[in-house]
Amino acid sequence: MKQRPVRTEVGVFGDEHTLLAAAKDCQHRGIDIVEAHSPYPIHGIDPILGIRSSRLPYWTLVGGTLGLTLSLWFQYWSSASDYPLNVGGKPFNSLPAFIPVTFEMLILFAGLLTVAGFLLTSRLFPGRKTHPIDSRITNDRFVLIVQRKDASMTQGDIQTILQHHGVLECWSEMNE
Amino acid sequence: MSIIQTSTLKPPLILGRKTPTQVTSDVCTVPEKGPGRLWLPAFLLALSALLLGIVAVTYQIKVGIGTWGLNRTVGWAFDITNFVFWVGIGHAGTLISAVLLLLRQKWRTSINRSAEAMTIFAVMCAGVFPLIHMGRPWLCFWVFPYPNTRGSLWVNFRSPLLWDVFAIGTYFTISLVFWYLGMIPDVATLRDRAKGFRRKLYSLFSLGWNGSARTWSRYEVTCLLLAALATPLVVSVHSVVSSDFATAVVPGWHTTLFPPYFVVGAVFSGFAMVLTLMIIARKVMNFEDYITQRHISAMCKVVVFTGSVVGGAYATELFIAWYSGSPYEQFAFNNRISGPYAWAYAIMVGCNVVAPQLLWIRKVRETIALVFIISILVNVGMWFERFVIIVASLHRDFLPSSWTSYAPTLVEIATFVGSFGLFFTLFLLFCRFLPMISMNEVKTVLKPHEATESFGKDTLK
Amino acid sequence: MSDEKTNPEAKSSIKSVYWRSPEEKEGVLNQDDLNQDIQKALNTQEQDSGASRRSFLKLAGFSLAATVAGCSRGPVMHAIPYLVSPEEIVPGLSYQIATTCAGCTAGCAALATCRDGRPTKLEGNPRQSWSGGLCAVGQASLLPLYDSHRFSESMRSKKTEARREFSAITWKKADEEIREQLAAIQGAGGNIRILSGTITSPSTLAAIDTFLSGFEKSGHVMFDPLSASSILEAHERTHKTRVVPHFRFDRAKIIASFDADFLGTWISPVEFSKAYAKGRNPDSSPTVFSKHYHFESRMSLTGSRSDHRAVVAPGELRDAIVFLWDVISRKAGIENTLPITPVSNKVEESIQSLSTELWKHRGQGLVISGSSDPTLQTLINRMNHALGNYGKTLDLARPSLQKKGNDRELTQLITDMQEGSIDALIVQGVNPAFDLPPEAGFVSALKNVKLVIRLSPYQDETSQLSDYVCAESHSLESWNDTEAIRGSYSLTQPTVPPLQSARTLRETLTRWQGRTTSDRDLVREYWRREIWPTVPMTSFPSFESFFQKSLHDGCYEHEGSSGAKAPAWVDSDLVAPKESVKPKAGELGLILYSKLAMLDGSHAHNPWLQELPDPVTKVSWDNYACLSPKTAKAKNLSQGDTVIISSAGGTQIRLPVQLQPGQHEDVVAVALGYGRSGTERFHGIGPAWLEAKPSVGSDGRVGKNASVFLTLLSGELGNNGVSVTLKPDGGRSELACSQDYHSLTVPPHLAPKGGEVRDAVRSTTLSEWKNDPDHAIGEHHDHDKSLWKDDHLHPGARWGLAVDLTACTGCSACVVSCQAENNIPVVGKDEMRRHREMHWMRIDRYYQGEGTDIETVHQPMMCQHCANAPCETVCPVLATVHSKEGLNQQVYNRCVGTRYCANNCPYKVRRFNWFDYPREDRLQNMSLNPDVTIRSRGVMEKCSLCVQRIQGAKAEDRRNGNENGVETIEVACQQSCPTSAIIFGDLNDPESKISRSVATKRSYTVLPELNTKPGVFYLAKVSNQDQHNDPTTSAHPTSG
Amino acid sequence: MDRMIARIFVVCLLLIGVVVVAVTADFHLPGNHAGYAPTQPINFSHRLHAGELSIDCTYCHYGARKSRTAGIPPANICMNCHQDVTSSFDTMLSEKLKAIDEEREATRIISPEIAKIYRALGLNPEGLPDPEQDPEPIQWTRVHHLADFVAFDHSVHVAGGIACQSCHGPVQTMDRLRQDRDLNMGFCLDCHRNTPAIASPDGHTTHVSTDCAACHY
Repeated sequence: MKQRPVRTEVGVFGDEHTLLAAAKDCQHRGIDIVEAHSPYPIHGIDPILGIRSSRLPYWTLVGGTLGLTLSLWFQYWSSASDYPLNVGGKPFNSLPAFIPVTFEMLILFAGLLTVAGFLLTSRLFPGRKTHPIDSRITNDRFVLIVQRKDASMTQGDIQTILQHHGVLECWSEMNE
Repeated sequence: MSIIQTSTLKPPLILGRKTPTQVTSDVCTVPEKGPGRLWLPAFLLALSALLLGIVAVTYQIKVGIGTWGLNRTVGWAFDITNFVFWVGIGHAGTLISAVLLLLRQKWRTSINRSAEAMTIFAVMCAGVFPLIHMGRPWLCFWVFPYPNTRGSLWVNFRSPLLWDVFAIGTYFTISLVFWYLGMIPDVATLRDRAKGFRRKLYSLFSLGWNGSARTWSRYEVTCLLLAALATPLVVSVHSVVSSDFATAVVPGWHTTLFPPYFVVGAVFSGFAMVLTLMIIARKVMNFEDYITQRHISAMCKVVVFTGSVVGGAYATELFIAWYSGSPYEQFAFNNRISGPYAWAYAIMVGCNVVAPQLLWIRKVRETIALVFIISILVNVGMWFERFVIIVASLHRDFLPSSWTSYAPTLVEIATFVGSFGLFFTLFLLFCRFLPMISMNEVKTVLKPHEATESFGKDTLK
Repeated sequence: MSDEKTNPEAKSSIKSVYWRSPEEKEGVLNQDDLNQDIQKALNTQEQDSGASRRSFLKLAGFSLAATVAGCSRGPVMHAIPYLVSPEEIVPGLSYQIATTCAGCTAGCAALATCRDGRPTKLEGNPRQSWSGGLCAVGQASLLPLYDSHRFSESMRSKKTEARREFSAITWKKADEEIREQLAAIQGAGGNIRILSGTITSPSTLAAIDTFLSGFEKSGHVMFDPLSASSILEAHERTHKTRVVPHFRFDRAKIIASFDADFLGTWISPVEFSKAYAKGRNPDSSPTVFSKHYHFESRMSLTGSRSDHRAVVAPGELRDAIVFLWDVISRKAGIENTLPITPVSNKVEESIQSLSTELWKHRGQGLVISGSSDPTLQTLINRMNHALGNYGKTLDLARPSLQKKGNDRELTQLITDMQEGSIDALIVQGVNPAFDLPPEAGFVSALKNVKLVIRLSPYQDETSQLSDYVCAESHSLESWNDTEAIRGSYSLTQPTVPPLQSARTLRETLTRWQGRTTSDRDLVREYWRREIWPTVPMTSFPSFESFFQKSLHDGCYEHEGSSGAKAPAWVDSDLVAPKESVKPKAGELGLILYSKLAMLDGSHAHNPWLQELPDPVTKVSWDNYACLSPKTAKAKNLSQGDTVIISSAGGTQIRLPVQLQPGQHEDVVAVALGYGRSGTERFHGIGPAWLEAKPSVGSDGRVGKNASVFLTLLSGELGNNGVSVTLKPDGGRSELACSQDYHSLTVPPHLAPKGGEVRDAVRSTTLSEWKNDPDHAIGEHHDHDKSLWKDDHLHPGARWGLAVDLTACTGCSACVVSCQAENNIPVVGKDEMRRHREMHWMRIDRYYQGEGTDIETVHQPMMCQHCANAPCETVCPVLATVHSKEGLNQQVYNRCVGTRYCANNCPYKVRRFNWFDYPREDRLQNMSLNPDVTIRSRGVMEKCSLCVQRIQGAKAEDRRNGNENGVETIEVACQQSCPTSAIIFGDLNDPESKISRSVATKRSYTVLPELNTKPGVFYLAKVSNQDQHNDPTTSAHPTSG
Repeated sequence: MDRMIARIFVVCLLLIGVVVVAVTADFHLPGNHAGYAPTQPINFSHRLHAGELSIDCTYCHYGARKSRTAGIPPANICMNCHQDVTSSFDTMLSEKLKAIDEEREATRIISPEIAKIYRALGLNPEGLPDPEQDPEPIQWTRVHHLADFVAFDHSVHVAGGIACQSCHGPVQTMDRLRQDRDLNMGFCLDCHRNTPAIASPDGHTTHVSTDCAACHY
């Protein structure tokens, strides 16, 4: 899906409070907040960016259900159906004894699927290219990326707003 | 777990009025520029211990389990003692990163990374023992249920040892994933500071992390979910480990108390180990500002609390043995206390129940040297707890004709030392090459008001 | 063969061929190389065994030689079939050959189970009326057959200044030289003697007579290191016949034994055990149950089994016998002229009660003694005579011929030798240089004999002093006959072609007479000449059929007493038994005894017997100084401390201390038969590893020779009466004791309030049992409660085992039988000491009581085959599961060796392969049972209830299309048990013997409160005591 | 994104490829010797003897009826026939005809393979003991071999009416003997599980055991 190149404005802040203030201001002024980058999570930015509550718990649920049913079924099938053996006089279907493994598999599947869900939805994978917006994003810089919504606002206007909030640096970028 | 009192006079979590920039440079110094002078000798010491262990294990696998001091009555001793000991050590890491995360204890941030690393290395050390304690370790893959040509002979899902395989496997996997997940942003920090090959390497492992708000948002949810999964997991793992004993018929093993008793004991020993490691690490790595007296005090409180619970468990065990009316049980505990292994029992009670009580005293908590000694004692005591449970129960069971005693051989001692070698080698490598403190998390608690505020808010809830 | 070309046609028909070695891939197997490899393999074997290659090939029949040549898929295996198959042998199919056990002089008939031309197991022959089962020594006597240390052919020695040097010579050469020298002696009218142990073979005795008749002055002297000479002597005095009576323990109601270990080592233990158990059956109606009084100073196996055990001080035994004689003579109205020495109160009480019982049951009592004093034995005879026991419990019409040794003749021989009047001495069987004390002077006297010829399977103390050493064959590779009880014959036939070029005494002597009659013909001719005429005419049509039948059955017994008359009592003067030596103040009385497994030491080369824990002390691989715990405490000694025992004569040996409850305080007891030359071979018998210790002592041998303390006073070989001092030397020598704790009462300071006695062994007295069978053995547990529903049905058989503790004497025959049957390795002293014995079966021995008043129980313990087996649940890989036939199966090839099962076994019967246990002697691999897998290192093993026998019986049924075979299955321990204490069978069959045993009220299971539902049941021990020892008040002799 | 999907696709394809190659190529797990067909010291043809001549298997392998092991026939069994049958029918016939033509006694023509039996037994071409020649056992290369921890009893299976071919494959078609089946535990269990009861010749049924101790002890 090819997108038309869009111009975005990038502002680099020194801490999350100034960024948050700038973002709120921009939102108020009808500027689209495209993305924010930070060295640690900024609390309060989610509604501004319009991030809905995550669906990752569903991945967890699916993983957990899968782990539970698969392991329980497999234990029953292998112990009571496929190759039943008399182990210490216990019944072939020793359900209580199957619980620990079932539980561990539930956790394992749920955990792995959650992380897989996170990596997939966030498109994180080895070899993924990062855009070098600012190499200090992972250190002490907070970057806000905004995009004009209407033509009335110029690049300069946005930068002014950002500067008003104490932006350390700002520039424009063409994004594909 | 209301260990932290609600007080506005709390000192800040991180001392020295650090800025994020300082945090980054402080933490990244070691991976980038190399550690202090003490690192290399420590590493060589650990490595030689590891090599000793490798020699011992190689010899044992080549010649036979007979090179251990076991006999027809005592079929497990050092091997499973070490296994349970190391699994227990591991538990603090998960607890700090998962339970304290769920409880929003912010003080965990500067120690959770190394605690989690400790978990993983401890579980690795632990995992070695069930493997090498097998008579035919080269067939260890038989414990996995895979389709085979033996008419598809599966495994025995009724065996606690098999539960162990799954529990330890899951625990290791989830801990590793959790640890790695927590490290992705910090590896990205290293990546962005590095050049050349190191950059490429860090790029590979940082999975293209760019610190975007959306990612952070999902990341936090993932961490919470994993924490929510890891918490029951950590409880289940040691419960399963305790089932190795609790489901057996051996008097002294056959106890329903074991799961909670083991879990608390694990947390107890784990926190003691974290204390030991942190006290050394803050000194060696110059992290006094990050791992502060407040951290140590908080951990001391956990230790004294869990230590007391463990003491309660010891008492309960004795009571139930008496109350059960089963002569075998009663004998097993009498024998534990005043039989041939009474000395081990004395060490166990002395180190686990008596010694930590000193931590009720603030002065003691604030004397790092004393805390260090107590943490070592607890480690020793917890090792002996497992030794007492395993050997003192096994050596005299039902039929007096089979009663024997046990003494370790050189090979066993070397293997034990080797497990410490493995642990410290890995831990020192971790300290050397990876960010030892979770930068992204510490950066959120730099400001004193934030820390106290959130404490007040969270604990009051 | 070598120029073989591959057949292209054959190749094309193969779809997918793969190869195991590059040579195979090439399509041409270089047969020359292959032959060389096999040749090499055979040569190695040849070196090991000394057998010729051809005989090996013949023997191997269907054997496999594996050549490894850069394998891709494992070694290429070769199969070498017979060229011409013998008719009677089907490869892989076992068959039995009747033979006679040569483990001791008792001469029990035996069956050798063979396969592919080699025996792998010895068992008792049920056809012989008086024997049955086979003792530990008998079971183990299979192993020396495959001993590569045995002599092959002969050796000639050359005397040098310091020692003798031996060089191997062929039989031909040896025969020539010896014949020449013998002819010279013959010509010069020289004096020749044969010195041997008891020979029960009539044909050999005949051959000796023939041989000696060629000489002017000659004689045959027999002596037994475990001498019964005094009994023979006594009967010569009282009945004018030099025999041991046939003791009938089965007919005796009252048994009084004065230090005669008749269930362990005395004369004929298997026979006596069988008879003893037959006379003690609590389930019989009317009750047949003998009462057994035992007087001894140490703790013997027989004493531990007795109903009433009185501990006598050293030297007091004589006084006790005289005292008994006094009481009985008074009852019988005979005037007693012997002075009485007072005995201790306890002994006096016992004697009084015994005399009352003996008098009450006149003609049903049996008084025996192990004393070496003929006058004392004469007194015993007088008592038996006065009580009318002769002809009832002592049979002189068909006496025992199992002991013929004559100590007086031996003394005379040594004197003659010292005087230089003996020109040639042929020594066979016994090892006098070892068996006799230095004071006897045998070794020094031997120097005055011009020609000493030794017939022996091994290099030993005597052969080292001999001019010629000739290899003596093993009983399983030779012909022989035996007359153990007069009129009861058995035959020995080779089960295997001779492995060494060895000969029997009979054949050797015949050769030296210049005759070349084969050994088989010698035996056969003797039977035709001497035995056939005594056989009733109606029984057999011809000698041929008689001999064949006897050979097939292994034994032949004259019906009834066949007219033999018992010699009559000859009155003689009452001679006072000589005063026995009592230890001086501060000294101890030394008692030399023999251990059940080692006997006189002639089995010192047998690792199975070395490793068998002594049934009383539970110690293997050593002899030791047994001290009562009280004495040890007084001397501040603990188990394993070494002491120096020295006699007034300056003889001393250094031995570790063994605490022996129930022994008299003034006694130190030491086992004979140890410290024998040749045991150096066991130096490295165990696994070699970092902390391994050798199985031999500092002098390189197993144990110390205690025969130095034997006395040869007035012509009788005495085993006690020496007063010795005991000096600790501060050293320690860890004993390999398989049991650390010796009581069912747990240590009082560890016990719950009121003390605790574990009820693994249940016992009761006869009167309690008869009065209240419901409660006599304690509470019966209810087995029917379970949380689980029972998924597991046993549609066919459900195998089980019952062990009758009343019958069990603890003799440990089953332990060795199990070892032989199930290929159980020998692990050596160090591993035994570390409690890593591999025996699938053990005999637990518990003491109850205090001081010398000790009650002992023996409990065979093996896998209990629990229906709710704790071991099965915990195995992660399903290596141990339950079979539909109720067996707890251990699948070695699935086991990964977690040892969890062993930990969780409440009976601790699982055995782990801590190492690979190769045999010290590779040739002994031939004794392995091919039906049982050899377990590798790291694998758990345990009693399988001889599942190979069950499967074998089922296979036979299936082949024959019937279902009777499974009913006749006997497991190895059961088969060997002389007292039939072990019963195996189908618990699902209500008519089976085991079901009936289990249904009795004596039946119980061990640890029923665990609800393991064992398939092994025990029948409580019933003893014929006046009152039961209260087990709650008991001592803790040696708590580990 | 597209490239990522492409990559995943390629990886999957590779994996499938490996599996396909492993399955189609003669892939054996360790211990599986199916297809093993070594050369033997004598080119004995089962096709000829068991197939063409229809000699009963247990005539030569008589152990299979009585014993656990079927056994490789001893040479004297061969001699039961090869005393007289010394080479192929055609060769013998033509020699006989030639002898009649030439009016002489027909000479014994011993084929090179059969001569090996004679040599092994130490016989001269006339079938009489040859003093020059020591008997030399024939070293066959073993084709079928179960692990030592498996107790397989031929006699029980033969008595149960199991055809030799069920385990050994179509031996009567093989010139050189080949292990036909993998003979692993699953193979045994297939039969033991699916044959609940076998009717013995005398009418009663025998239960086929799947207990471990039926084979492992």
